[in-house]
Amino acid sequence: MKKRGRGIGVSFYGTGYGNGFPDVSKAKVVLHDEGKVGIYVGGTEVGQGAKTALLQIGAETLSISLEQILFISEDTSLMPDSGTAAASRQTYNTGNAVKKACENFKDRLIDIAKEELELNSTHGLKVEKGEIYLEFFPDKRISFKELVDKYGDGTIQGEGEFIAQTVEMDPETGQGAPYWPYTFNACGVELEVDTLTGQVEILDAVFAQDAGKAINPHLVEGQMDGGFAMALGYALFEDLKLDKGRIKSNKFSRYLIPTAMDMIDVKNIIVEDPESTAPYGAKGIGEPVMIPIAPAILNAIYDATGVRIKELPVTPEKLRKALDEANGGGGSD
Amino acid sequence: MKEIQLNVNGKDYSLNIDENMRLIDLLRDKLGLLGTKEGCGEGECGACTVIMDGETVTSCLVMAFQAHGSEILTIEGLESNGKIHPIQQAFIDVGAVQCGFCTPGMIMSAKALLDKNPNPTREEIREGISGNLCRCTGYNKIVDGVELAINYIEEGK
Amino acid sequence: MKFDIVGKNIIRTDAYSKVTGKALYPQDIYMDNMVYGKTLRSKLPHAYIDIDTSEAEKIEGVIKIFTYKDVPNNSHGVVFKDHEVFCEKKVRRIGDPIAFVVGETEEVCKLALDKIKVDYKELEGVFDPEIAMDENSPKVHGDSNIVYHFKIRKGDIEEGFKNSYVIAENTYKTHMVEHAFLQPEAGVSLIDEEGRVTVMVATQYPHYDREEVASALNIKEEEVRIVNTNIGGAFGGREDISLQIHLALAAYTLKRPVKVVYSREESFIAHAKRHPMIMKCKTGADKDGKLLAMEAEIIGDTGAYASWAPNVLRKAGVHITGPYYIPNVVVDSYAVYTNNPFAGAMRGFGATQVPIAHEQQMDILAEKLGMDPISIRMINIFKQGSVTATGQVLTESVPVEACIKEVVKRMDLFGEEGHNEETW
Amino acid sequence: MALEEVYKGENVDEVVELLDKYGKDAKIIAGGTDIVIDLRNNRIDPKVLIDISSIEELKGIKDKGEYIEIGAGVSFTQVVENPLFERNLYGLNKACHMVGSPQIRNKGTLGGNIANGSPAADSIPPLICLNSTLILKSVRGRREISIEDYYKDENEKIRPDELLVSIGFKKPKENQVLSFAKLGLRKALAISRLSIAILVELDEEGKIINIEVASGSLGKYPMRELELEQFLLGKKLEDSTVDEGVLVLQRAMEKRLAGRSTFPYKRVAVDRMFREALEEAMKYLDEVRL
Repeated sequence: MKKRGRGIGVSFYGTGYGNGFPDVSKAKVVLHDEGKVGIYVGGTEVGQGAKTALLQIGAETLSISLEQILFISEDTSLMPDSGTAAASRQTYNTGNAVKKACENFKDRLIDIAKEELELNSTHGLKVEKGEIYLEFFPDKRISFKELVDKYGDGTIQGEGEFIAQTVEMDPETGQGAPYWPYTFNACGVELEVDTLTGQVEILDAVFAQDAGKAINPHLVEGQMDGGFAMALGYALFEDLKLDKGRIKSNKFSRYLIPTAMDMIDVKNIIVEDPESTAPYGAKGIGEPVMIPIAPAILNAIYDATGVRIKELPVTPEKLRKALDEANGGGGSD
Repeated sequence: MKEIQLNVNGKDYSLNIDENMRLIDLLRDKLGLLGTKEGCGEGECGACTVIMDGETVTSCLVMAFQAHGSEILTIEGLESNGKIHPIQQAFIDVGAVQCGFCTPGMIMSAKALLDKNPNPTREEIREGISGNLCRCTGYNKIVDGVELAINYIEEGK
Repeated sequence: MKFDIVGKNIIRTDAYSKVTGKALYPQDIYMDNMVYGKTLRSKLPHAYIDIDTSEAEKIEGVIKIFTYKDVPNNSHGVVFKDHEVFCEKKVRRIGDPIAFVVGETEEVCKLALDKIKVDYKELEGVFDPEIAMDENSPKVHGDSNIVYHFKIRKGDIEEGFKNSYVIAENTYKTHMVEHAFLQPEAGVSLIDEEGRVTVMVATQYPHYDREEVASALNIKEEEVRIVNTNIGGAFGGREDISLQIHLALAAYTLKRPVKVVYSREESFIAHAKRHPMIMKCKTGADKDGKLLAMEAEIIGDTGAYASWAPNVLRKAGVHITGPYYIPNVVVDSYAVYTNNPFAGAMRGFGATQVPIAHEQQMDILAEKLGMDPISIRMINIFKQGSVTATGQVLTESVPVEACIKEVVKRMDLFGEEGHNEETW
Repeated sequence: MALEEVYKGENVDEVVELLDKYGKDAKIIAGGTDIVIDLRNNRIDPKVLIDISSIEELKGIKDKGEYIEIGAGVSFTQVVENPLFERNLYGLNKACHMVGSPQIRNKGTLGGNIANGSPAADSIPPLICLNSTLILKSVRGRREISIEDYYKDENEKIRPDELLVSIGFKKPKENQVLSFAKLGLRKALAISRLSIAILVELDEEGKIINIEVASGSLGKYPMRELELEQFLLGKKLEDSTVDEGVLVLQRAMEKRLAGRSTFPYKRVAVDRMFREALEEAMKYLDEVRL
């Protein structure tokens, strides 16, 4: 028999190292030849799109085109430490550091422009499209290129540092503010259980993910799909088959991750509720996107079969056995 | 050592190879075609997919000497007249790429699929790339990319 | 607020290089005069060892075999320095690095690995974290296997359960899993023009790697340079040190470029895994479905090394309530050593495991109360101003309700149609 | 031993001569989908590798009227794309289609699946239902063995000097149909947990007058399910017959698998596979009758 069921999973996730540990990201912005702007930051691109998102934050803050920016994030001898590409912290923490560095860089440019343009004050000076100009008398303007030609490559810089605010928890009561910000989500799935083979087929899924503000919606959706697939594997397929410390499934022919045919088209919804301490309101979503899916699957399996699986993974064999036990150890079903 | 002749990306080669060399080793170590990746060494992940005489193969499961006399197309051979292939462009445009390690093999599978079936359904696309594992994207934007590539190819883009 | 670039689907900066196959990963780096390295790993989960490399050293093409004797500072680790670069006296898991062979070719290295003699004196191992917590069980490190204990004590738990109309009490278990990023670990080390020992690698945190390499080699951080190539996925699996110190040590000693590429099988054994967790959960609610109390015990198996265990079990402990307000909470979360593969960071970092428990608890309570799963959640979810189990006030950006509503809007989750339907 | 010589065979005669010369030291490689992995894991250690993947005479699917002969070098993709296997031989198409992935099907061959003797090989049960014959060649001449015996009988193996050149079987009649069902752990790249193939013919009243059932992964090797065949023969396919048939099959596999950890699961899962294969067969037969 094939039985259908639906389930929901809801979760929250606290960003960052947390618990009062100094969670520091640094960034540096440098004016280079041809008026190009170098952003130096230790945020690692593991595939999640950190480089692109941080670049967007930088370009937005500097009001310049992406092409005018050189983004350097690979070599420890060139870039400041921006912490690890983990804990879903790059967009929030390092994004903030990039934003601050860009703002400081802009302030520095404005200071210099005031002198160069022989103005009495920095009021009304605006940085846009690679130029600094006086908003109410735009003839007063100087370009990044003119500045670098005069001051030399690498001399005009801005630095930024962001330290996340968390409070260490009391060791006895756990009272404290361990993480910030928190990210939320909910996922609903519909699935079908083959009660004879114990196989679970996902039929439909709706996934709503809070992103604060999506810096790049395509990147967020890509994370959501990827998180869904990884969670699907976690719930249903993946098993290292540990035996006295030995990993028996130590290759891809045994450790089964989902293929394109096992995945479905997920209805992804990005929920935006900007966070005031975040760069343009954006919160990290890299980890949260895998969290609510497995519980939604488990709840849907229960909805379909009346059997609660309390131990992962829900392999066909395990589900069959549970169905049998629920039916008093009987035969087929 | 064994001497073999083969054509890779339109170029003829005559090479001396070790008997126990695989096609992937030949492509990477001998010819420097590094877009072909090794992810598992057992034909499961598809990162080493190339097109051999018109069909996709996992180059980690082909012995180099078996490729004698054959025509091989790798990711490096997709560009023509300085322009990337419509599938490559579509992958860029829809955001089908994350870590990128599966991408070249994935594109080769997509190409072989579209060569055989220029108008596949989403399900057919899923099957066409089912021998290429991806851990980042959940495949959906890759399927979108192949769908967009169908349009690009039709439009002659 | 209107933005020019934020919020737009800007094309990834690395997309072009990746679709054309031009993006380089560590395995794609080839250098002149380059030699290769391979790691000898423990075959047993718990044993004293004695190593003899003399036969292997005689093989033609073997340049040097590194062991613990060659490492100025043999310990490393993200939280505790409980990893050895190469095991000296004892191995604690299958896959522990024992020696690193550098040879002219990979083939030579493989031959040498077979010729290194390791005399194992097997010790009783412990593979079940609950057994490992017993003081009489074999110890993996030091004199206790309990690495970390995290506590939450909020409100009056007894009162909470006393006032509860329904209580759900269950044990949930999650298993150890693997990141399975597509690009197996690889790296190339060399001495750069400025004399710095340079490791080109795919890592999540280059500055941390620099710190560990400098510390192991006992040189200044400025003398070490970590260069990230393209990275073929990570998901937490590239946070601990894998081959970075081996590579740096070899290049530093031999003054030649050294390359290592792990096979998929070695990748499985080399890096951390997701912590398996045993989660005992007792949750109480009143007649209307309002949560009153939760008592939870979480035991996380961190395997042979701590890696991020304290942080992971802390995150698990903080998140076990789910995004729900509960006035009375007791949580005890433990990280425990065993002789299993070591566990560390993986996407969600402890917060991925706990919803397996709390979300099923919610549905179980709902069923007991004759409520639907959405209603019970809506009563309890965090809203702006809610206070978490650790006493933290959620001052802004708390769109749980919006997320649930979006899902319900698009999916008739618990309506008549489709609910528990037999299709054939 | 290390690999000393590799040959890219151009024709069958050349290959059998090489086999005669090297015997056990030689290993045939076709698609390579098993052999290359075995080589790298040192599970095999041949001195000589002989590639047969470019030998045209091994790559044909021949329609000989009453018979079909599939060359040992025919890939799974070739079977899937051949119209011969669209109608009442659909079971073989399906079995080949469920092998691995597109890349594996492009390179992997029916011959390799047989020669490597994998107990979980998806393509074998349908070939057993068809009473296929393995055609072998050596310098000594030509030899045939039945595929069923090849798996069952220790003495009916491919000898070191022999090359499997083709697999032959009699075409089923228009009112006979071959069907197949496989249980894998995911939808692609899935090694078979168990599989069932059925060849069936009904008379005008709907009674079974011919039936062959073969299973994969329900014993040490793929095999005929004779007890089930016997039970079904002469019966009408009513629900109660199918239910009872499942019990017969379960009893038969219990004799072989009892005590194994996988048995309780397979015992129930086989129910679905048997029904699925049967339903597919009936769907075809219904269409033919109309």
